[in-house]
Amino acid sequence: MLTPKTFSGGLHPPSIKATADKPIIALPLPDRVILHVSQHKGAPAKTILKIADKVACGDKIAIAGGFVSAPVHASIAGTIIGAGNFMHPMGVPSHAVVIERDKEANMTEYNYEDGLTLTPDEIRQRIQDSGVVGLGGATFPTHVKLTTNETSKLDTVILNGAECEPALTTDHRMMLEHPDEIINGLRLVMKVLNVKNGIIAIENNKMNAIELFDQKLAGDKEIAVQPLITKYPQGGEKQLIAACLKREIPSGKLPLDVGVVVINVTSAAYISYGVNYKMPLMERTVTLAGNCVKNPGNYLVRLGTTVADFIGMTGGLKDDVPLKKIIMGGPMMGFGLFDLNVPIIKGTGGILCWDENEAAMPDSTNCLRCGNCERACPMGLQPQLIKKYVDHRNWEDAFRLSVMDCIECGCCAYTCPAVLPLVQNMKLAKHMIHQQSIKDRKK
Amino acid sequence: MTESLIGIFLTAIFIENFVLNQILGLCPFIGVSGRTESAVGMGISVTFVMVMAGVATWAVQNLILVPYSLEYLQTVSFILIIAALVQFVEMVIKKLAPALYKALGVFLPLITTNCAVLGVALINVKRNYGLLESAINALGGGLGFLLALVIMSGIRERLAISEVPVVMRGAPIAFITAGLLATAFMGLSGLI
Amino acid sequence: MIAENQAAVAKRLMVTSSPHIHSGLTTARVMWDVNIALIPVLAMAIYNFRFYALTVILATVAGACIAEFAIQKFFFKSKTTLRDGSAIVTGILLALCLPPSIPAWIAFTGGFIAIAFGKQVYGGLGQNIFNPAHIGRAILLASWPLYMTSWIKPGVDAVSTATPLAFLKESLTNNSLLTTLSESGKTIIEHTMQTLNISFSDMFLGIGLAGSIGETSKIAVLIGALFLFIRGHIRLYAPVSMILTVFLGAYFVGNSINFAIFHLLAGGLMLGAFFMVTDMVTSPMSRRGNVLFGIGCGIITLLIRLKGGYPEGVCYSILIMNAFVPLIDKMFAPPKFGTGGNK
Amino acid sequence: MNNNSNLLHELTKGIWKENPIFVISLGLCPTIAVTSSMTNAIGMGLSCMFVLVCSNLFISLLRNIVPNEVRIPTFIVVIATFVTILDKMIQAYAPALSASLGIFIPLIVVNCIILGRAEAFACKNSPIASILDGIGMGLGFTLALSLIAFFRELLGDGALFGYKIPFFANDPALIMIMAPGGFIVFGLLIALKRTHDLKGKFTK
Amino acid sequence: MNIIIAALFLGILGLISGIVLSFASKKFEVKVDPKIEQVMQYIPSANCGGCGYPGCAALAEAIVNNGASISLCVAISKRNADAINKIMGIEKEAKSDDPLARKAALIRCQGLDTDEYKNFEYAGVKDCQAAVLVQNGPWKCPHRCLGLGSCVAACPFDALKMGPNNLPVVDEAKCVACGKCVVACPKQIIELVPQVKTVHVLCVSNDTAKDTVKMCKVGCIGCGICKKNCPADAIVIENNLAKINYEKCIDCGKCVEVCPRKSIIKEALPDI
Repeated sequence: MLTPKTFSGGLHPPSIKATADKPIIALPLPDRVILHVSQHKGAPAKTILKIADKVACGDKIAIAGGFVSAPVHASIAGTIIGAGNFMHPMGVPSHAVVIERDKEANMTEYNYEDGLTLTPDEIRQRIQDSGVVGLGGATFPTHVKLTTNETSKLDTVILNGAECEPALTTDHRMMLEHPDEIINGLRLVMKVLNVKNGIIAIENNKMNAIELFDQKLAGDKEIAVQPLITKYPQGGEKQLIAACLKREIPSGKLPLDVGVVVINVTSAAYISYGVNYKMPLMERTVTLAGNCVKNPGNYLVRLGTTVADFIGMTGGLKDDVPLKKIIMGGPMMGFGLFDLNVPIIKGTGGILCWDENEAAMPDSTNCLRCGNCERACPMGLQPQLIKKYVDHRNWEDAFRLSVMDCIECGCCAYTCPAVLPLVQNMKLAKHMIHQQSIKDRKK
Repeated sequence: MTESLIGIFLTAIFIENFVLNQILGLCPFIGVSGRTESAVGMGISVTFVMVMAGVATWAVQNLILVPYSLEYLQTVSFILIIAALVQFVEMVIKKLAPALYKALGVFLPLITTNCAVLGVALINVKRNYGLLESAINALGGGLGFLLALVIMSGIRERLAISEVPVVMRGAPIAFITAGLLATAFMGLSGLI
Repeated sequence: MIAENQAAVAKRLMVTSSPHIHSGLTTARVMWDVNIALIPVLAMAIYNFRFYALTVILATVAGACIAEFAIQKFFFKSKTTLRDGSAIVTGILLALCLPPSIPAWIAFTGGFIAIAFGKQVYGGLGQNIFNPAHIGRAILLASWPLYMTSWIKPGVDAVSTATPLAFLKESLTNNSLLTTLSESGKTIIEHTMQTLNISFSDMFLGIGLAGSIGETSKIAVLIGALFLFIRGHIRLYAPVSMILTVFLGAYFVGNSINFAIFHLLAGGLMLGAFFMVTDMVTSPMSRRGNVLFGIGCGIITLLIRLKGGYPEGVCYSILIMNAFVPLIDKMFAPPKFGTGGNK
Repeated sequence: MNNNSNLLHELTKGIWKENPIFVISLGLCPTIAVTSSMTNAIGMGLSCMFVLVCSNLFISLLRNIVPNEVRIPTFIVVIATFVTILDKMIQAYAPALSASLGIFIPLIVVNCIILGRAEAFACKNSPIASILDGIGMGLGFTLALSLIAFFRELLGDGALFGYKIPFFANDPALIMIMAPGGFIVFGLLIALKRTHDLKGKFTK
Repeated sequence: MNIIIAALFLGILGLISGIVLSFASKKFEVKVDPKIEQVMQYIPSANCGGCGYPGCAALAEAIVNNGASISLCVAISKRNADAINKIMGIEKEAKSDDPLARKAALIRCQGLDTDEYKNFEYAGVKDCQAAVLVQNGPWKCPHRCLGLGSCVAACPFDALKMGPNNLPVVDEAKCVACGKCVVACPKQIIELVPQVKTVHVLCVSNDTAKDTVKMCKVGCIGCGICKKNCPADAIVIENNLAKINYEKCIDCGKCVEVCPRKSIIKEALPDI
């Protein structure tokens, strides 16, 4: 095992990974799925089917709406019964297709073909067709990362198995249960990019995964397993590269600019399925946790299953613990839901059902200038100062302080003794500056 | 001799700070302490003019006014000299060093009516300082002004983004802060 | 299935921006921890100066709390923040740097001024530029110098005496005494300590020595500081650099280790370094900034002690450096990610 | 418009509505430097009023003769002349006041109120109106100075016009007659004036 | 004798200064924007620094180049200030003859502050845009006024206040129709409308009638009854939303009476 490494800044939120030793359970197919055309970063996909069309499992229902975009596939076989605006998990109604399950339909069969024998372009095309996006939560279409003219600059592919969000354990379980697919996915990506150096980066609170990969990759010259000292937000692309390779991505640049491509471990597994079996992304693993659910654990669930159905299929909520907050994603970066009839999308890594105690936050007070936020910020920003500029609606100075570099990891707000809504202020500033720059461009 | 010059110099900067102790030059102190960059420019300009004015007024006082017993023209002649000096310096810098003018020149007109400049001339006369002492006192006074201005600008930049109560915002809090700053600098009294 | 869940969610859900968890470290907890850390100092103070100390402490805390409450309630019409304990911290810290014999009404006024002019005019906790407790003390010292410079010996009855630093200052300006001393080969420190009948261990433990309420016992201060350090509320860059500056400076100036140790243990250096310099609101953010801040405090302290008009300079040195904090912060912004700098 | 009420307005506006210190913040140095006692404050205020009235009158008379380019130097010379006269007068008739006001008497030359009024008012208005403006502004200045001095002398020296006031004289807070006291009292008074303007709205 | 020396001295001093300065001004002449010089003529030149700029010349430059306001100057007379404004072309807003040109902001939402129409209780930064970033705001209706007062904060004239139902209220006497609030509102609810008109549609929802009914009690459903009853033909229905053409509107208030949803209101005539 290599010596564990880490990055500068960040912090140690309490490790509440109670579901780490719960094996992934495949849930039954839902009766109905809602598939949004916008489940990834970039342009929304374009629907190609209409109401009453029959679809088989894995059929494309929407094609990529641009280069930075990904197709959407039917996750169950059935009939399209609705298309139009449905509530998106982000709270804004957006275009979606509803499929009702045909209970008679047969499962689609997928045949194995060794992906490593294909040419890089073929592999990339298959990845693109499978609709795989960054499943760690960023949902950036994977094939875009693999399309570059500057392959000469690239030297490393990092598989992101840090999973630093407290409470989420899907990547951990994927690594334990599907290590071969993950390694295969990495090899496919390395082949596409013609890179000879692969790193699987795993935080050292997942020792069993590190040991498993060490064992699987013993003697491998190209791929190394890099343990990381557990720290949040190590799973962030920039922090991960800084931790593994001591390279810092300058402001406004991409991992590519320092010669690295980062892929989430679960994405790697689905790349393997997508290339070897031509199986599109129709399902994903979701961690269900929190005090309010009867059976917390890791579940394999079809995309488009509503949160209500999902919780119901796992056994439902406890009767005696009133639900206070539902979070889609992790406790640090996830977002609260108010409506359980929103579907699970490609980026959903967890559903947390919290009771009053778990959801409780202390009241805000004045900033004490303690500097905790500055020390915690992995991007070297000054959250307290930016917040003051935002309070005075001074977007220029907020911009000057590089608020656009903020990765919204939540370290500052987590550690702030005044419990200030720092991240929300950052988001607001980023939004306003973004809008301003759009306006300027239009001029 | 050297020791007493150093004494005059340090006293003028820290102990008898023009702004915080002598209470001179408050208008620009409150007016131009909004941003550190302006404060530095203003401070340097004042220092420059003060030294020149210190020397020029000494010359007029001791070479013309005293020999011809015209001391009663002190005020009139000093202010005229300072005004002319400032204008002259402004024009010279504007032509010869546009970059410097951009940084400092804009502050020059403000200095005519800065009572710290006239003040230093009057104090020099009152204390019977020689030429060198006058210049050193003026230099120290100017640097002290610069120091107070820069400190104040740093504080005010922070206050500008703080939640200062509405009635206190701007001049009131600036004065109270100046008062507290003066209190803090009282600790240096008796030094040297 | 859906209906069943909907029933469970009949009550509206809470929706907030991320992050959804918090470290649990709150302002109130920080402030009450500081109060707890002050207990050893308070205990030593009350042991040393009995009723005098108790009166002064109660008076300043009352002044501070009344100011906090009244200003927030009647002027700003906002919720009062008395409960977070910050006014009590200010009150206690002010009391700790006042002489025990000071009349209660002056102590009360000091507490009031500290909160009113040190803190509330700027908009309350976290907004102030200067350390409120020291503002209180500096204003009291300028206003009532007589009361503020008369000291008593520890004990039940008030026997007036001089603090070690005041005695040293007096001796340093007494030329004939200096010549006598140099003839007899005794150092000035020995002379001071013999006359006042104290030893270094007395100074460290705070036994039998005059001084302001909280500055006599260094060990009590260190215990409190250790507590704060373990709780993670203070960082040692500023206090250690301040103490080191004073120690080394005194060593080189006095050219004797005793002189340096004397300056280390005399006066309010420890109290100031660990409880005032570390005040989050009025100290710089960055590590380098804190070191610079500490060194500045140390230099000014030593200058005032050796050359200035006052025997003790900790309070003024911290106030003067407080004024520089915005500039120091501007100078040492944290290095942004991607620029290669290290934190 | 009624001519009389107009002139009355010129006289009274300086006292409250356009008070040179509290409203338009001009002439700050003497405001803080000489207000440690009521005597000094009133002495300074009246001195300023004298210079204001004289220079306003002269400048108003000269307003149509002086070319625009050299008006500022001319104003300064006029003001400096009257300041010198004043200085000599005070030295002769009130040497104690002269000693305590020190260099602040000659510094009236650079007091922004005087040049400001000359520029903003006297060089455009009739001599009568200019005199009234000078008296009004001078009164406003004097009042403001006395108000500050009232608090400072009472609290800092326990006295008014040098006469000890019982209770206050027991243990006066010396800081009030030093520089910091001046800054703080002045800051609080502007805040008070603003509170009045904002009708008691302290926070937004 | 003494007087002669004094006069001589002052005269010579003035002469020397004058000669040196006039020589220098020729020798070191630098072209400046003539506008700045024009402005300088009217600026007090007291150089007091009260405006926050380093001296009068700097203020003049800021006025000409950065659009600073002469009102910053504390010493200037009204006549000179007007003269400067004239140079800068900022004259007092000319009173247009067209009464429709005098506009004021209108808050086009009258959503009720009831829990029934809320998705969740919002807690966080008190800013409308910030609330939109959290699950699109707490209200079911995506067009509803968020009631966090971003427009109030944006108004430089103190013409907006938060009123009942957490909706902002416009003080038409103070409103100068600068449009800052229109930009500040993330929901595009605020519009500038002629002050003389009193009949307005207070809804911007272009959702279908079915959706709107679910989300609001007083939202326009685009039923068209107002359009049918309008004697002046001033109402059009676009995207499920009634719109008044203010040029045609005769302020009769007929539509107010017939609107089944009470989305159209007639306000009391402002005193102009």
